[in-house]
Amino acid sequence: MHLNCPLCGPRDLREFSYLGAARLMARPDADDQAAMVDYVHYRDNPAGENAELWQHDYGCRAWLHVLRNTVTHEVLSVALARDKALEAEQ
Amino acid sequence: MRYSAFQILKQGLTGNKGWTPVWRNPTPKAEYDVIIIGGGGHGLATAYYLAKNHGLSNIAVLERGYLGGGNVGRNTTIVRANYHLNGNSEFYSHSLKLWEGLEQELNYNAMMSQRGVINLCHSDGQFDFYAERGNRIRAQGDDAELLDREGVKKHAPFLNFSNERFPIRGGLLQRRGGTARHDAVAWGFARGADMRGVDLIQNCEVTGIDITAGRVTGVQTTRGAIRAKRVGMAVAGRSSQVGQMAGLRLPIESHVLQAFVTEGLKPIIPGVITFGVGHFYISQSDKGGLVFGGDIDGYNSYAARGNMPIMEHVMEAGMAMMPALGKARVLRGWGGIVDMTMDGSPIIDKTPVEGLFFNGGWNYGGFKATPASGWCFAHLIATGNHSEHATKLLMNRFATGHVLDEERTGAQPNKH
Amino acid sequence: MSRLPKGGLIDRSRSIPFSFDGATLTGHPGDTLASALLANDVRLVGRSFKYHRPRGILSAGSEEPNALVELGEGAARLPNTRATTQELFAGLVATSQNRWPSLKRDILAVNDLMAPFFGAGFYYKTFMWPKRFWESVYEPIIRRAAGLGRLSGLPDPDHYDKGFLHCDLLVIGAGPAGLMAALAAGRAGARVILADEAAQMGGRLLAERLELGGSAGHEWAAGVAAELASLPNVRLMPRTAVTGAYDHGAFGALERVADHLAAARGAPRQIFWRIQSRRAILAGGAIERPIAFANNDRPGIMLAGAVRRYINQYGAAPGARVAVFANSDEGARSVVDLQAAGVEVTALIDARPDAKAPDGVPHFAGALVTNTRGRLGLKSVTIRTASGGVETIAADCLAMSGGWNPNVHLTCHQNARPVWRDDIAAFVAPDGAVPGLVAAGAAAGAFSTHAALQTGLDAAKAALTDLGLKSGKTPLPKAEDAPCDLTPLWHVAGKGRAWLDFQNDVTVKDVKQAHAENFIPVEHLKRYTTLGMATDQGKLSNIAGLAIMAELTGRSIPEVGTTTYRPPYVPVQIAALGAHGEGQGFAPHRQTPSDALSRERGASWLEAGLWHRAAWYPQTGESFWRQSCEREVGWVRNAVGICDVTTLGKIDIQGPDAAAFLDFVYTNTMSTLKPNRVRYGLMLREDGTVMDDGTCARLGAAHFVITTTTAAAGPVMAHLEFVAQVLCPRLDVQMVSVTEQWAQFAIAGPKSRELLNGLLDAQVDNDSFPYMGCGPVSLGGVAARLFRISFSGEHAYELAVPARYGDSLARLLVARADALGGGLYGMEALNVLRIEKGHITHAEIDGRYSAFDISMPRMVAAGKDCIGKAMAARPGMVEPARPQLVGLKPAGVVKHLKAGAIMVEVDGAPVREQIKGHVTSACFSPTLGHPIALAYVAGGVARIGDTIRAVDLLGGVDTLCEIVALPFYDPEGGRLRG
Amino acid sequence: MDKITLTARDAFTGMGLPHAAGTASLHADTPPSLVAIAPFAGQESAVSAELKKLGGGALPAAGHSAPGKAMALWWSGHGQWLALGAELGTLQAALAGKAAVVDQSDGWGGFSITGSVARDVMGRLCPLDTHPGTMPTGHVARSQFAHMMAVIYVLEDGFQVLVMRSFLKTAIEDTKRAIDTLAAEAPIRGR
Ligand SMILES: Cc1cc2nc3c(=O)[nH]c(=O)nc-3n(C[C@H](O)[C@H](O)[C@H](O)COP(=O)(O)OP(=O)(O)OC[C@H]3O[C@@H](n4cnc5c(N)ncnc54)[C@H](O)[C@@H]3O)c2cc1C
Ligand SMILES: NC(=O)c1ccc[n+]([C@@H]2O[C@H](COP(=O)([O-])OP(=O)(O)OC[C@H]3O[C@@H](n4cnc5c(N)ncnc54)[C@H](O)[C@@H]3O)[C@@H](O)[C@H]2O)c1
Ligand SMILES: Cc1cc2nc3c(=O)[nH]c(=O)nc-3n(C[C@H](O)[C@H](O)[C@H](O)COP(=O)(O)O)c2cc1C
Ligand SMILES: [Zn+2]
Repeated sequence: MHLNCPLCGPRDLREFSYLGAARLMARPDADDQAAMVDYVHYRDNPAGENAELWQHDYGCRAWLHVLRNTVTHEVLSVALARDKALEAEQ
Repeated sequence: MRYSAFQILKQGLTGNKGWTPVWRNPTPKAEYDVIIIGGGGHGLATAYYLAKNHGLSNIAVLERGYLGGGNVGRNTTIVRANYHLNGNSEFYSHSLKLWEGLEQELNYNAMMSQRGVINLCHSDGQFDFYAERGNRIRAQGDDAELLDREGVKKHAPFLNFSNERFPIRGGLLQRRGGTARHDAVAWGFARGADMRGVDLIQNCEVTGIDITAGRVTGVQTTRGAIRAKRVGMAVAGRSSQVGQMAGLRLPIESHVLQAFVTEGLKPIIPGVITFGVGHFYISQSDKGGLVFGGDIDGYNSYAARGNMPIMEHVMEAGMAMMPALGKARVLRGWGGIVDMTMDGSPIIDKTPVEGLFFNGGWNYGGFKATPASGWCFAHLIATGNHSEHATKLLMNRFATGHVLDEERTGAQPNKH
Repeated sequence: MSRLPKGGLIDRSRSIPFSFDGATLTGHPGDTLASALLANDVRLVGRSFKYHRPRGILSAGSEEPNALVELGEGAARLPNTRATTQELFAGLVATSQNRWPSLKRDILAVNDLMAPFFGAGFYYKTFMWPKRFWESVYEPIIRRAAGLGRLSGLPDPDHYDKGFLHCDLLVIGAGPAGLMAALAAGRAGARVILADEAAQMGGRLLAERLELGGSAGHEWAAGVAAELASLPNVRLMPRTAVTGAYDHGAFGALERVADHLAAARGAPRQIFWRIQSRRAILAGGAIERPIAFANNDRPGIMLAGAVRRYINQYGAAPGARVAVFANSDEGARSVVDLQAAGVEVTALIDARPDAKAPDGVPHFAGALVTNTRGRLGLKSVTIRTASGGVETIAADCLAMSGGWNPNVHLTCHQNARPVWRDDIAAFVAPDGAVPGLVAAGAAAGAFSTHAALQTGLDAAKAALTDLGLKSGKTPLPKAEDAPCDLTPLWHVAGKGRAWLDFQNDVTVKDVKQAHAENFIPVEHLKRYTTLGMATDQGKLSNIAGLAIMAELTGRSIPEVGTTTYRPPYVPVQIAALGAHGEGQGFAPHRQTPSDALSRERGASWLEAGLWHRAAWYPQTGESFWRQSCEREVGWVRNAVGICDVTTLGKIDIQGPDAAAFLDFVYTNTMSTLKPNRVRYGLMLREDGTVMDDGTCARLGAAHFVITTTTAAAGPVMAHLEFVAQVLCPRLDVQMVSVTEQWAQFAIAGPKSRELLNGLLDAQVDNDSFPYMGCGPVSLGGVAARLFRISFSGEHAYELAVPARYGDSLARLLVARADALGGGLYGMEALNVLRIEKGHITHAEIDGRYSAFDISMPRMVAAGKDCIGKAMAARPGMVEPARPQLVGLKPAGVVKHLKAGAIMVEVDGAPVREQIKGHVTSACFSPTLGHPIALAYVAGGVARIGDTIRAVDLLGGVDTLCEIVALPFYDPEGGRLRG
Repeated sequence: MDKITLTARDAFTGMGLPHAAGTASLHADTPPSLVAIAPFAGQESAVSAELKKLGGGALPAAGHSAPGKAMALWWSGHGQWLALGAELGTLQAALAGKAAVVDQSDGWGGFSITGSVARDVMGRLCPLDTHPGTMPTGHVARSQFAHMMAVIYVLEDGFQVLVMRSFLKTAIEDTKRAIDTLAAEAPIRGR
């Protein structure tokens, strides 16, 4: 498996580590206990396109937002998670 | 047909022409009292115990592929009852007891082989942790022994005891643990259920769950709609997909777990050996293949196949622990889709939809649970109450904070 | 001797000795073990798995199911080696396997007589009574009978390696299709890898008498290989099997670097390559299929293509009188080759009624082989002629061909199924099933040599276009273009057992029984009968098995479908896949700055987070670790001790928002920390559980250095990067790991300041460095950092210098400490010191406990959010019955206290329902003179003063304890501040 | 107080360098000084300007390096660079408030693998495609090397590899093994 790191270019799976669904970017308001339970524990877990978070930990150490098909493993896009997070704020 | 040595003799002498179908191929009826979605180990065991323990007979098991083709048919077959936490301990303890009588119960040789499971440890910290676990296992009434280095050496002399990267400090041994023949477990429960009138329907994928006024009324399938009073889900790696049909969102990620088997070899490995630091476990099948595996690949997947880095890691761990493995050739590697929960423990519970029950979240360890899972799920479906052996495997534990985190790694499945 | 007088690609000028089952034989360079055995008239080479039937060589490739031997002796013994792919070398020692006492006389051959009772799945139906007999009687017998070769049980003495390769185009297989593809791509300048599992490039061209462009096929192949070898952009990889097709163009491949040599001389025997390709072509050819008829498994019955390969490539005749049985022109082709080699052909039995007869051979069109004779080797075959007559034909070899199966394996590694083609009665590779991989040549069902060349070229051109390269002119050589004329024939009906899976002993009858028992889905058929589960993975048997199930169920073969193809394409030694995992290689070692010093001091070692740390330093007269440990504890409590704490993670955090960032990741508030001060900090996971603890030092307004525990250094860094980049992208903060930059030493004990002041360029005192103070210092002109923090509970410091000075500083510190009546201490002493002081480590914060549980609820600051705060407030995380961390000391008779013991009430029973907690850490406190422990006890803080039992069921120790408040030692903390 | 001196210990002490076999050689090659520069938000051009004043280049793009009179600059990761050969204090003064400037001179140890098979040696230890078409001289990559985090710089005739100091012993052992292995393979491969 290969991910195309926006900074480093295409790299082997062994350079990356996986965190989980990209919704972990959207941390809810701490006072909303129910939303927080959902944020920490519940997942869409789709069979198909999945937005997810990886870190290029042996590489540039950037956190990455990856769109990947969980059935075929096809990678549709890779972006810096930081950029996505800033985008989402707007 | 009852199986026995006599039966084999009789058939053998008459040209083996008299064998009869091990189960029927029924056409789905319009309605059942209970539908179980998923013809894996747990679904089949549930159907069996619904019929056997609760006297229900109008039951169907719907399986999208072939019976036993999911994780029950592709796991490394380790059976043990060495859990830590209230909730898991008593459940797996019950399961091991059921395993011990399974062949006689099913009149099918599932080859449950209690040749022991040993977990190796490599540091004082790990040793202390195993001591705690061992004490808790003993307090549950199951067997556990904490071996020191010398004890491990006696048990498995071919391990690497010189120039080890992670010196073996000791090991937690459960002699009643072992392995079973995975396919036979599925087939044995299937045959037992079929003999009690359960309809086992293959190539029948559930594509929708019918709900009226908060109550389940039936399912949509690739073989048409089927009505049901109660529906139980036991679809392991597909839990989120089937759950979604009923509007459930689950604390589950589906991951791929690989396993490997070598070419057949004369006996070399006693029981099951696990190498904690390397996330490696191995046993030898009755056919002679070394069956082994390691960690999940670590990313969400429904592909049932993995990639090289984890495969290599497993092999390197094998070489670290048992350098004699080097001359064995890997014959085949495969993957299964495992239903990883956020705390690594399973769920057997009701759902917000009345009449719809959930069984899943078995992670990489639900084979050993098969009999108890069926037993407890059947109890829940039949009576509406949790079995005494499974009172804590609840869906809402993430909201209440009563999580069952055996591996202590938190809500990130690839760390379990 | 069956060595033909001439011909073949072997080097007849040299003879090399080898042995089989103790007999010394000779062969030639260029031979495989199989061809050499045949040339020496050895027919019987193995025994089957279940019935122990005598078996001979069936094929000439890696699909061989029968000719599996143990190669070599002692620790180097390699079981299950295919004689058909093992190249001969001088001194090769091969031994037959799965037989006892000898290959000719194998006691377990009685199984064959019992065959009626050993049908498919018989073991599921018996061996159940009496219950205990399974482990004690039945299973050991089954296990001993099962299995093929033997592992030595000794560490593999050979070397193996792994590596990475990258290319534009990977061509798998170097027959005409692969050679053509590689040539076109190589000439176009693409980075090409051409891999073939055989020793020599050429594929079937080496085995057939074909002409390409006017020269012999093998010469054409050699010419192309030579041109490819001359191109700098092409890597030729003979002896390299591509084993698996993984995601995004990754392939696994096993190169057998030195398996063909008597001695590897420091080279690896094998290398497992991970090949990253942009495009790939599978030109893996096709595998010939046997025909199932009664007793089709006798030694001497061989695939026709293999017979031709033995004759044409190796100059070895598999028999003196050969009969041929086929359902296509492969029969006639074989006859011609045999005759050309001067081998007598006793009959051509062609299943096709309209088959044309070649010259000079008894020809039976529309005939079938119905049985064979010869226990340890074929003697004759019985046929049923087109008219129904029965004839017996003398033959010591039967060349059979049931057609060819395109080698689709790799194209199906990503869950796809092959596609059936009626015209060739075979499955071919599905399109696009592995992105970037296409099949060409026989692998794609293009069976003529011309078609192989053409499809190879076309595939290369398409790949070049994808790669953005121009293909030049690569003309095709002229080659045969015979159509595929085949009448499907899977099995010959009749009495007797007809083998499908030779190794696993699966016969047509077993398929019928599976059908009768309703194990009809292919995957059930496979699992119930074990068809296709042997070492050839069904390469020879699967399709026939499906065909028979299709007949029985009245469905077509594609409706029955295939089982799943899985890597590896050929079995691969664990030693190659796991190369360098053995010995010390499994994970890197990390060395501390005091490593050399600690070695000189005879340290005993332990490992944490890959670091090797000194556990204790024995001195003369000490025979037991506790003696050393207690002495070291005493040094710290009474004088001064030195300990290398470099392994703690250190992260430099800077930026205008650094303080705000730390407030969010720590439970407590760091923004209020004053410069030159240190604060203890607790981090939670988002699920409310304690992740790690450490210190946070403020070096400047916008500059902090935090520490983590040794094991958590990596995870904490990743977590902080996550928070900074993903959760708080607006915070202006930067962090750099400085764990390795600074060598850091604890200087602990009442004489610590005295020691320090003997070293520092400027003196320190309680004002310049109060407890929890920090700041820059200088020693010998080297800029250093000093932190007044204490894990031991004594007046203590941690001193950090750039790592290059670590060794020097360690020596200096130790020399001074020695002089002050102290010295080096290791992890064991550190552990005792911290338990006495009630400090936690990952034994306590093991990933299940909250700040509440570790009795630090006040560490979670009110009035601000932080990671984990919300989840830590869930009811289950704060209920009073949760375990809380307390101290234990023995009440009454002083007994052992053991970590891992469970807590039980004085009048309770050690049963699960009554467990109140457990001991996390325990030690004998030399300072207090009795055992102490840290433990989690339900509602523990409210129970200080109660008695309770610590029960170690495993060790049989039951200790009455008093629950005490923490710390055990110096609760007022006077010694810290002193 | 008596006068003390701290002596620097060579990170490669006892590791048997340089090492050569076949056509590859390995020698210690730690840059004289190594300073991490991590610019604060929006400060990258300001940092570049300051660096130029000090005789360096502008911060190079990902994967690149910038040679300079007084220092070389290597990109070294997400938002981070390494200055080689620069004086820590000078950088800290010049970049105060603009970037985190952190001494790493002792954090990483460097070594070089050179010779005609240097690329093959890398191929045994590192998943990078080091073909000059992808990684020309002067290129910098962060990657895995013998299971460790590494900074890899492409030399004219080989590669300079930095790994964290505590890992050096294993890194050198593994690299030597790869070099020796390739040398032993050469006669078999007819080289
Ligand atoms: C490689 C591997 C190794 C393992 N090793 C061990 C081990 O050593 N010990 C251990 O205890 N556990 C192990 N496990 C875990 C264990 O196999 C599983 O937890 C367990 O088998 C899951 O329960 P099951 O048998 O019911 O699941 P499955 O067998 O997966 O059954 C689920 C069934 O549901 C069907 N299904 C899914 N969706 C639908 C639908 N929409 N309609 C109809 N049917 C549907 C599937 O086809 C499948 O047959 C391992 C798992 C794997 C993959
Ligand atoms: N007459 C027929 O019915 C018939 C049928 C099939 C093939 N053939 C003949 O066979 C030839 C086909 O040419 P081709 O180039 O397609 O195939 P080929 O059989 O000549 O070459 C295939 C090569 O691929 C190699 N290989 C297979 N799998 C591999 C793997 N996983 N890794 C590495 N190497 C692997 C084999 O060792 C072999 O050398 C033609 O000459 C054709 O006439 C004829
Ligand atoms: C315990 C166990 C033993 C196995 N032994 C063999 C074996 O001897 N030969 C074989 O080909 N496959 C063996 N397999 C693997 C199966 O063939 C198959 O790959 C696995 O059940 C997954 O199914 P799939 O590959 O069809 O997806 C074994 C599997 C398990 C779980
Ligand atoms: Zn990157």
